[in-house]
Amino acid sequence: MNPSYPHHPFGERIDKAALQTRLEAAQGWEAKNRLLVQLGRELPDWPATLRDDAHLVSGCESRVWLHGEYVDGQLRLYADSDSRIVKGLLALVLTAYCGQTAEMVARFDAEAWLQTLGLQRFVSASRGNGLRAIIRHIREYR
Amino acid sequence: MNPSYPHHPFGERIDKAALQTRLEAAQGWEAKNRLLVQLGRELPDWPATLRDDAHLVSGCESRVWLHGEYVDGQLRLYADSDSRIVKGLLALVLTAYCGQTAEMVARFDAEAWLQTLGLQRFVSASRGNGLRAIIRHIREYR
Amino acid sequence: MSPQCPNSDLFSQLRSEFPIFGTHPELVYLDSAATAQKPRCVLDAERRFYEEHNANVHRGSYALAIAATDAFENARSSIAGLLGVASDELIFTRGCTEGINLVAHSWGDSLAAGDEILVSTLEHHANIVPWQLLAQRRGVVIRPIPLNAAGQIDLPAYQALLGPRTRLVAITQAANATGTLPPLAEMIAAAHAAGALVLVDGAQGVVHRADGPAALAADFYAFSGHKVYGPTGIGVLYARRELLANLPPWQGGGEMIERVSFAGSSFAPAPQRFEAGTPPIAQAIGLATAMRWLAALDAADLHAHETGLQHRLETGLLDLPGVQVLAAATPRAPITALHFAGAHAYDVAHCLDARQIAVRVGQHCAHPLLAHFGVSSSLRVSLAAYNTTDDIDRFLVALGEALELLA
Amino acid sequence: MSPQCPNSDLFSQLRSEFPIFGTHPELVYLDSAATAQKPRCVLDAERRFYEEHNANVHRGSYALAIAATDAFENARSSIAGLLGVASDELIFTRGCTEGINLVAHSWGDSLAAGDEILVSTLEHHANIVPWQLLAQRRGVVIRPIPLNAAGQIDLPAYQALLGPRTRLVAITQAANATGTLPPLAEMIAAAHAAGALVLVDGAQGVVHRADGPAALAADFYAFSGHKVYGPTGIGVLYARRELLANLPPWQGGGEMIERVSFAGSSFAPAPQRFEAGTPPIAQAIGLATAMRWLAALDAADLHAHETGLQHRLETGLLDLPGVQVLAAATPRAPITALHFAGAHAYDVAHCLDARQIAVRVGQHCAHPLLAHFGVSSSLRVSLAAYNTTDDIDRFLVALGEALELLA
Ligand SMILES: Cc1ncc(COP(=O)(O)O)c(C=O)c1O
Ligand SMILES: Cc1ncc(COP(=O)(O)O)c(C=O)c1O
Repeated sequence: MNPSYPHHPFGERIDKAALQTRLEAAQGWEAKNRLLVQLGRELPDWPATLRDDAHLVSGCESRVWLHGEYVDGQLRLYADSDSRIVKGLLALVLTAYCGQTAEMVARFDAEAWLQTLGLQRFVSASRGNGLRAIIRHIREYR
Repeated sequence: MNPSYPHHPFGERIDKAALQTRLEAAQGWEAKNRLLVQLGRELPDWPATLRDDAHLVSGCESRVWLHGEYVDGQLRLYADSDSRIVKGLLALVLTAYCGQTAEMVARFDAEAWLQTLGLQRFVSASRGNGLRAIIRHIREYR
Repeated sequence: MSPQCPNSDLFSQLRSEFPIFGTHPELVYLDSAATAQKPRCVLDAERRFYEEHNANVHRGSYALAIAATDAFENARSSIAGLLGVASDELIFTRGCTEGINLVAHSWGDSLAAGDEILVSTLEHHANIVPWQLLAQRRGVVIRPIPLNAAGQIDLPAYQALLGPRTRLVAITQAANATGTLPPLAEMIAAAHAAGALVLVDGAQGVVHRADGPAALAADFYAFSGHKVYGPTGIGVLYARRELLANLPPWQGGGEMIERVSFAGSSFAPAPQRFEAGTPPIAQAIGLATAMRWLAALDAADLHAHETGLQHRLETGLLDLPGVQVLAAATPRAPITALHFAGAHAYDVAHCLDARQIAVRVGQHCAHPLLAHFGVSSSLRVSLAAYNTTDDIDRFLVALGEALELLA
Repeated sequence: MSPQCPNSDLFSQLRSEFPIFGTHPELVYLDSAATAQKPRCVLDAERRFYEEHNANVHRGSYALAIAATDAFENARSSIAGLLGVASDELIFTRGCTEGINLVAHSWGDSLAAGDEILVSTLEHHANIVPWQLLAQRRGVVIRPIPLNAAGQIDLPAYQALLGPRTRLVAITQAANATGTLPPLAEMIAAAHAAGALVLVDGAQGVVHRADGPAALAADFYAFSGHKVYGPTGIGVLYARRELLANLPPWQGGGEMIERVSFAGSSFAPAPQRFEAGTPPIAQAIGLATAMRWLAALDAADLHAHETGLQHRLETGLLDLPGVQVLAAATPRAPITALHFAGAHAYDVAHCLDARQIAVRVGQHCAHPLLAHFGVSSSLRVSLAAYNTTDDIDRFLVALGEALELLA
């Protein structure tokens, strides 16, 4: 494990089922927003030195930095953003992908999952660009 | 008088009042069309040698040839077209202008007159181009 | 009519879907090649956009803007699906003319002096003048593809014109002035074999459910919304993805850029790179609705209906003296161009107009084609799905009387 | 509000003329600088055209085509009248962006390498990128007009840039990203004194009843219909008659020609020479309706209403910590751009969206201007006639809560 990327609980301590419960409890868009902000707070900021162009995912409205690598066949994934809400979204993405095998990463339909969580707004043709760019990036780690 | 342009009765034997009576009797567009065709027949064709570019009025849907000159201060006007209906219209124009002084030519509002005759269709922005080009031409004779 | 028109009932009901015929119940509209009338669903779709989703596209992050962007991009993918091509191969333009001009600039400006473009004599000015302007800019040579006596593309002459300098063949899917259908399949295959690209002007094709760009293997394909039952102010340019990827932008502005600074700007990928500024949003949605409406008609029924009416028309014309159908012997779209031995086409149209019969008269923005036939103007009858046998019969009666009056 | 807004009753009734607010009664629409909502009369006018007069223009000789042409040309003269210019000085385009591109090609392509165009740093990309593309084509030099610390045009620097090679000054009537109103009168006078032409981007001017091209003495003036309560897919380019008379065509096709043959073509006079192909007919009619609707509002009342709302907004912002108004000290159109010390503008906009408050966030197609302020994005509130004090109050409450949540 690379010590320079801050450790985060998503995909480990916090799993998809736990998040699903929390998101379902958040009724309505405003409550979901609050929850995303809260999740974003649980995702630690990266040190400024890592927030560089090499980690930047282009195609997002706010800046998103991403790092992934496979260790013993399992994906380790780290992410950061200058937007709190996008960080919340990244927390969801990390939960879905961290610790997964390459095959599962290739197969998992993150957009559909976010839809079931009531976050279709982030998956639409216009907003989806950022999310899609992130997922495309994740799928390219080897 | 220039003998090469065929003599016609409009503005002489046939005056505005006579035409007005005939047009008012023609109720509806179809009847007016018939009358225009008939008037057109009363306007003799030009000899082919005069149907040349020098006499052509551009800006008309069909070809229109025009000649005018002032003799003793009165306008002599001759016209021809390859369209029967336009010839009918030309017959009206000749009636309005032939024998008039330059001052009256400049002042006469042919479009308004045609409107009162129920021929507004020829005066509209799109159809009017041809008629307007003819009137502009007539006003330029000196 | 029944042999030619298996579904004439279905088609006679169509008329009621077009509000204009409610306003003008007596209107015999035979000028659909100039612009088609619009079914109610198209007008409703455009209005619904303004009333429910209006926002600018691609730039907003609020619900309304997302809905507007989705509606706009769904229109694109819906049209792409109907044409059998990918969404990112479709550029929204103002119309067919702008699409061809886009190609003439964005693709054409990379040509070298002496490169050749073959342009057929069947073309509308929209597929002639942009190439002439390009020729002036770049020294490109325009070679007219001649017609044979029947008014059809002279195929041997065309083959002879194709050469190592030929970069593009510009050819219509159907001649707007005579309806003539050129032998597109042969022509496109020959062009490709000679290493040239092909631009097909689909303005008169889409409305009659002709083959789309995929089936034709066209490199570029342009058409207008207003001629396919859609709104004015919208059109589509298709270009093959590999071509688009390498084309520079033509117009500059918002949407088509990635980054702008005074030091230099970088451009977005296709299709956005070619859609500078706010696009015709409501019109794209209206066009997609129109094309879905058209696609819902059975293609074979539509063809039988339209050609059946044209057959009835041309059979009826045989009874009238001095009437010539231009390019009569060529395969034709449901467009019939008439020339009269004894009457001026304008005068005939005028008489028809008095009976609310709308036909086009003149040179139909196709001077070279009319020049080929040696006529200075013609009267054109063009048909669409909403026309009826009654339209044809009223036209024939009125034409007969007009010719008598004018004789 | 009453001191700033003498007719707030009248304006609160205006909202009911906009169907979108019937569909979304809770919508707080603060993104009018991106696109304005449409009053019912505009939607009715467009629809009425399709239902009663639809035909192609300029080419038909039957009653419907004459009515369509008259409606289209009346739209042109109606708009010309409102702008105080002649009908034949107005070209219909797809929008502001296309108008500027037309000038950059038709006029710009006659420039020589080394000729200079001054472009202000306030500009929307639509008034930057076409000039950059021209620079690439012709070796023309683009000189940015810098801003002073307040975010206003640096007039002495501008004067110093004007020189014997200056051919054009491209300047907006109001900066879309900050609302800043540049000192147009001085700038235009100085440009003319230096022998340069001036293109004014009126995209954010017309909607607030700013001076038109005649009052400004602009040589070129472009704007979009969709930002002035009109339809998408339509815009207007004004150019002085003497300029137009000498400009070559840009796009080729129908309508813009006099004669076409393969030996060469001759072109129609302006404005037709610049309107190749079927124009956006219904949209032109919709735009004329929109501009007449706008002209029927009292200009002073409208100004008082919009600036009153902006004053209420900016007064309210003073109670919120960490909120900066960009270019606050410059005279501004009713556009207010915000930067937040402690929150990402996207996150704020997202929270507002949850309450149906629509604002624009990002770089507003004005990268150089945002770069000037050293911010990567801002949140923009832009106002129009239909906004109400309630809109402002709901925005302020929601903004306060969003900043708290995100702190
Ligand atoms: C100042 C300014 N100029 C030009 C434009 C471009 O207008 P359009 O996208 O309608 O062509 C805009 C629109 O955002 C603008 O605000
Ligand atoms: C064959 C053909 N090509 C191009 C055009 C031009 O279409 P638009 O005027 O809609 O741009 C037309 C329209 O008349 C046409 O018939």
